[in-house]
Amino acid sequence: MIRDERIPADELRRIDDEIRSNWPTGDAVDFDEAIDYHESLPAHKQFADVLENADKPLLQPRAGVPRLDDQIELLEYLHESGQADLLPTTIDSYTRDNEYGKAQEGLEKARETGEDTLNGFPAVNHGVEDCRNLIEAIDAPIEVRHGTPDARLLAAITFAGGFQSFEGGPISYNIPYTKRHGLEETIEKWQFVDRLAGAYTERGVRINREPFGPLTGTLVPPSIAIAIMIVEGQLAATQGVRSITLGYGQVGNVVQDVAALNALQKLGDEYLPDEVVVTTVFHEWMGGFPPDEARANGVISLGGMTAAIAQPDKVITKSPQEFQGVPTKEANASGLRTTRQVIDMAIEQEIDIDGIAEEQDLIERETRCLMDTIFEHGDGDVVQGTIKAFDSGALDVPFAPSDSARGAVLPARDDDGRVRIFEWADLAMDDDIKEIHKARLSRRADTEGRDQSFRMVADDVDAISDGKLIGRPQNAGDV
Amino acid sequence: MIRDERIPADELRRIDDEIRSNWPTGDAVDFDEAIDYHESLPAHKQFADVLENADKPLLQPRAGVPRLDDQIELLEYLHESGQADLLPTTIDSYTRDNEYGKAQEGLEKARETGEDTLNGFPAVNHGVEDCRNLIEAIDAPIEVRHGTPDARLLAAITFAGGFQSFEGGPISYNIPYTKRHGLEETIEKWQFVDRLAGAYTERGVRINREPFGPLTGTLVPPSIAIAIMIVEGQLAATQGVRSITLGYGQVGNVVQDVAALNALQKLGDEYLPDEVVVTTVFHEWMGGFPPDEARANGVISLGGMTAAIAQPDKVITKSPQEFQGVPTKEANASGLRTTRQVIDMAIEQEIDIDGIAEEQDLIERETRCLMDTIFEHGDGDVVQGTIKAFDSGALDVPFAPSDSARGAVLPARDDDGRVRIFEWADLAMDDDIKEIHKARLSRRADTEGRDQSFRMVADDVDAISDGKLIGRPQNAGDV
Amino acid sequence: MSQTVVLGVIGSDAHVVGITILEQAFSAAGFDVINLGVQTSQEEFAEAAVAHDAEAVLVSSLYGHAEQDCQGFHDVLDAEGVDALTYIGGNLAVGQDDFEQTRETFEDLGFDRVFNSETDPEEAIAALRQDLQITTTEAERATISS
Amino acid sequence: MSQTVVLGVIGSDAHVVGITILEQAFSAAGFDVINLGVQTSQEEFAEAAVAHDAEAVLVSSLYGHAEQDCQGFHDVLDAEGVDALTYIGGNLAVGQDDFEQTRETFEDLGFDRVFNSETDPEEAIAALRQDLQITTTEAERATISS
Repeated sequence: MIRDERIPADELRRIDDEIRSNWPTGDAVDFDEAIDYHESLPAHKQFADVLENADKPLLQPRAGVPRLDDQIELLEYLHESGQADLLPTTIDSYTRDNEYGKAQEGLEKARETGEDTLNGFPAVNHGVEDCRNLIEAIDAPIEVRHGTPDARLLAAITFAGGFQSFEGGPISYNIPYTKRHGLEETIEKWQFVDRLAGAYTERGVRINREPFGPLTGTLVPPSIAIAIMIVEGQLAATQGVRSITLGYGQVGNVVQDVAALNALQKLGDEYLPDEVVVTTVFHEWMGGFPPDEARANGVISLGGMTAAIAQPDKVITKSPQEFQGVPTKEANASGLRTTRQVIDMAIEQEIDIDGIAEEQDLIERETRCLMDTIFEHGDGDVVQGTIKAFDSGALDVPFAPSDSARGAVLPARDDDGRVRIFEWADLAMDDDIKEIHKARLSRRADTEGRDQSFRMVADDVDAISDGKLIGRPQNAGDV
Repeated sequence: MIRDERIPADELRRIDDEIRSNWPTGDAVDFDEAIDYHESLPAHKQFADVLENADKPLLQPRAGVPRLDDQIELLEYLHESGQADLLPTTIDSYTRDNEYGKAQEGLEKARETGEDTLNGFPAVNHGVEDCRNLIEAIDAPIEVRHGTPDARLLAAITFAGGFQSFEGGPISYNIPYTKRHGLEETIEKWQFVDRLAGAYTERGVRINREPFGPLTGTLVPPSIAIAIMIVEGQLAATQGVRSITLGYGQVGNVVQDVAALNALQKLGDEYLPDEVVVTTVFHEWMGGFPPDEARANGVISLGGMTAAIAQPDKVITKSPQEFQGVPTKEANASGLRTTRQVIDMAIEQEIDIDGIAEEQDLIERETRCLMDTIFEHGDGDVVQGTIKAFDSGALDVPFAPSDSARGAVLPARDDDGRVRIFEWADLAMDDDIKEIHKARLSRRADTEGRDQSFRMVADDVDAISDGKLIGRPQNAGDV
Repeated sequence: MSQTVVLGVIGSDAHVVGITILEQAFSAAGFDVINLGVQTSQEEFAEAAVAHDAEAVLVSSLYGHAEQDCQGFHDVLDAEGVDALTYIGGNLAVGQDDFEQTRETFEDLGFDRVFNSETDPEEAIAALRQDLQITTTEAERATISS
Repeated sequence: MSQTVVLGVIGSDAHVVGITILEQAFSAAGFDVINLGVQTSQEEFAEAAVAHDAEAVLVSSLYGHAEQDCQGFHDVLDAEGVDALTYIGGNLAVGQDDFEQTRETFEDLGFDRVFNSETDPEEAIAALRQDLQITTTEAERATISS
């Protein structure tokens, strides 16, 4: 039975040997040599140090193209023209499905035709040396971003390739991303990833790990996201990770977003072991964007404003072309600069908004309910607790495509635009908290002159892309 | 000696006849017929009613081109693609200088070549009928915006032409715009404009008047702007104007901007007669813009956010192309939609920021000092008081090019980014208020490790276009 | 006894929000909803319809490839002996300028009703009630007891 | 006795911020500043220099037409009998890529010193002190007493 226990060293080696044999580039990984390589990198490429010592929120975009030289050019552009502080390398879909053969075909075709035949950088196929060529070419720290349920080989190669930050986790890269991967399976795979990061950490090379906070990106109630962040942080810490960046996706209500980021940092510090340095990352709105760059810039700016107030350690930016999918590099850089301008104009201002402490208190109480139920479900073991709590529905994520989560919980905005829970299903939550949500949603229903119903949920899902925060009924809307 | 007294009816007629003889199009003005015309306009083109009854801030861009059909096309575009609620017609520079002959040449050349040979719409040359053609073509209220010291003929023709809102005033269209027009002269000219608006008002056609709040657009301390708005409001009210929109230009500190807009509304209601409906207009940042559309969108969005919190009646938007001058219609519409998105996402949120009441209180106390000194200088007459207070320096506007103001007052941002007064010169202000400003600026000086000096002023003037709010010294700046 | 509907997103489409809301709406209206979730194959729809003796199969598609994904769908249903109403809704064609044409395309493929992405769940429920000849009263009773 | 400088924006340029800050800086440094403001003609500069027996004439231009506005400026000064240092600063050319070339242009027009828009007021003050052979001590005394 899988439990929250550190993988023994010999088991680590055994799995490492096994997964590295899955693709020829695995051969080139040499742990000791990789440690030396990381030590040779200059201070401004040491991801965890740069992130943890920054005096204002660092900005990071999303970006990945198949060919090495194109990826270098893209990241250089985002660093120089976009003034990104941290850079990403987003991995292609075939690699996420462990289809290295198909990724190879795509990469070769990209090299032949010069076209982007993959939707990201196939780091496994590029192998250790080309990863290092990327690391060396770019004058800033780079994180691996993907969405891979089984990211073991990707981790082995990118860690040896000089990357010092790795997004994802067994819940956050499972529940929102795939339909049929079991939680037990992804937890096992990610224990290896974390254990490998822990092995580097033990040798003085702190690999930063970043659970994916936005989850399904669609009106996720803060406490659900935070509980899952804490669980993934705990799992990583058990395996020896010491630099953990907990994530949270903007819901668009400034008070709730600031409260959530505060709660995320506080509960992260509280629940994770003292030896872990906990930082936070704020994702600009991950839901549907307006099909209009001008309006999209408004959405992005509200994210920048929230970041200026909450001051997370990192912000993942969006581009004005979010609606249409992968942005041009110019649009990507534009999203970075819009965000930077708003943050830099607002961050020195004292903006203390009433009600943040109360909202934070509510989020913390909710999160503790969820953490308690996980603890109880697992009889003290967070791995078993997580699996069983998802199974019973005591832990759930709204709009989860995965069979591993019920997806029965439904959120809706209250009259102030804060995300509340409309349908609790079997989510473990104290009754008094449920009453608070119910009362807040009831106030909205009164304002709108309609019953609380799934119509609110549906309206809220589309609201921001339609130009509003709250999905009010049409007839009560515009003049 | 000119005083704050209503122009008698016969004198009104005499001046009206005289100024209408200055250019052939003046002939077509028939007051009684114009009243009928205004009454025939549908409710959604009645400017004052639309503005005063809106349930959220209405958006209005700037826009003016020489030819009628082009102006119609431009305003239609801004109304439809930009979703502007209120529309402008910006007048060309020759008309502002009363050079109707040169304006005529420009207009004829524009008609021949199809090029924009004037920087605005020469409404005097177009005359009553073409103004009405514009009013009829556009399905929204339209305001005349200009910058004309002697706008008497422009007012006579545009009022008869169906415009129901007219920007400007004797101080706000003098001090920031021209060097050598005396205040006494512009007050006399604007008394006629207001008296004419009052004559329409008396007959049931409320012409909305809007003093130009941003003044020099460069770090104007809120109390100075508000005092001048109140004076211009009083002068207009004396002449019979009953719908007055007081203006204020964003300084970029959210707390100070919200406090200033609150104070503007409160003091406007208090100082102006009960029969006047006082509304407020918020101008997005009027200082230097970043030479980068992405960053400009950030500046615009901070304005939108401020408007969502303060909820003025109207917002004058900027475009992302502000740096380069007159924007394309697409960029103009884009600034409108970015602003709309931010306002609509934030306006339903309860965002009560600490310290607004305190800042508002300070602004009100400062404004009362200035109003008191005007009253004293004029022995109870606001016209004489204004002229004499500007003359003595007791009333002053920073960075005023006009010889009518000392321009000796100098502002600088404090450590929170609020605009304070660094150099008081002879401005009439209580000592305890001066001490507050001094202490706030001293805190900034401490933070920056430098003395309070005009260097701060110079650095602050460029800060927003350089990507920050506060002009910190370079060496203490970025990492 | 309440009526059963099978619901799912066809093909490799992973858009989950729409069917989540449909599931809620049909459940609240008194139907038994079998939600197959995203990325559901033609065979899975057919098997579920048989296993649960479904009155209706509701297919959702939002990523623009519905026409390909539904080719031969009704043959598969027939082969499994499914005798149920079939509805489809969503963004059924990339750049669907003319919805009437899209409707015809999918009616030709064998669907009983075709909805665009703007359709309220209530509209689909009303249609299904009509097609299944459920009286509003019965349905309302179901809603109240749910 | 303190030295007098005449300051103004030449031509039809209305940029007031720069000279406002220069006025402050030169006053604080102990100079008597005659600020002619914006939109100042060549003749107005010359007249003011004569009337106030100025040691220096400081010309500002920010709208890119400085070269036109300054054609014949030194002839006007000579005609009025002005014997003063002349400095010019600001955005002196539209798209000034090569400032050295701009400097040469304006030195050829007769200016003693040419500054770009990035120049700190302190730099201009230091230059003027040097050109007028004012010792720093004297100037500092002036600053303290101001």
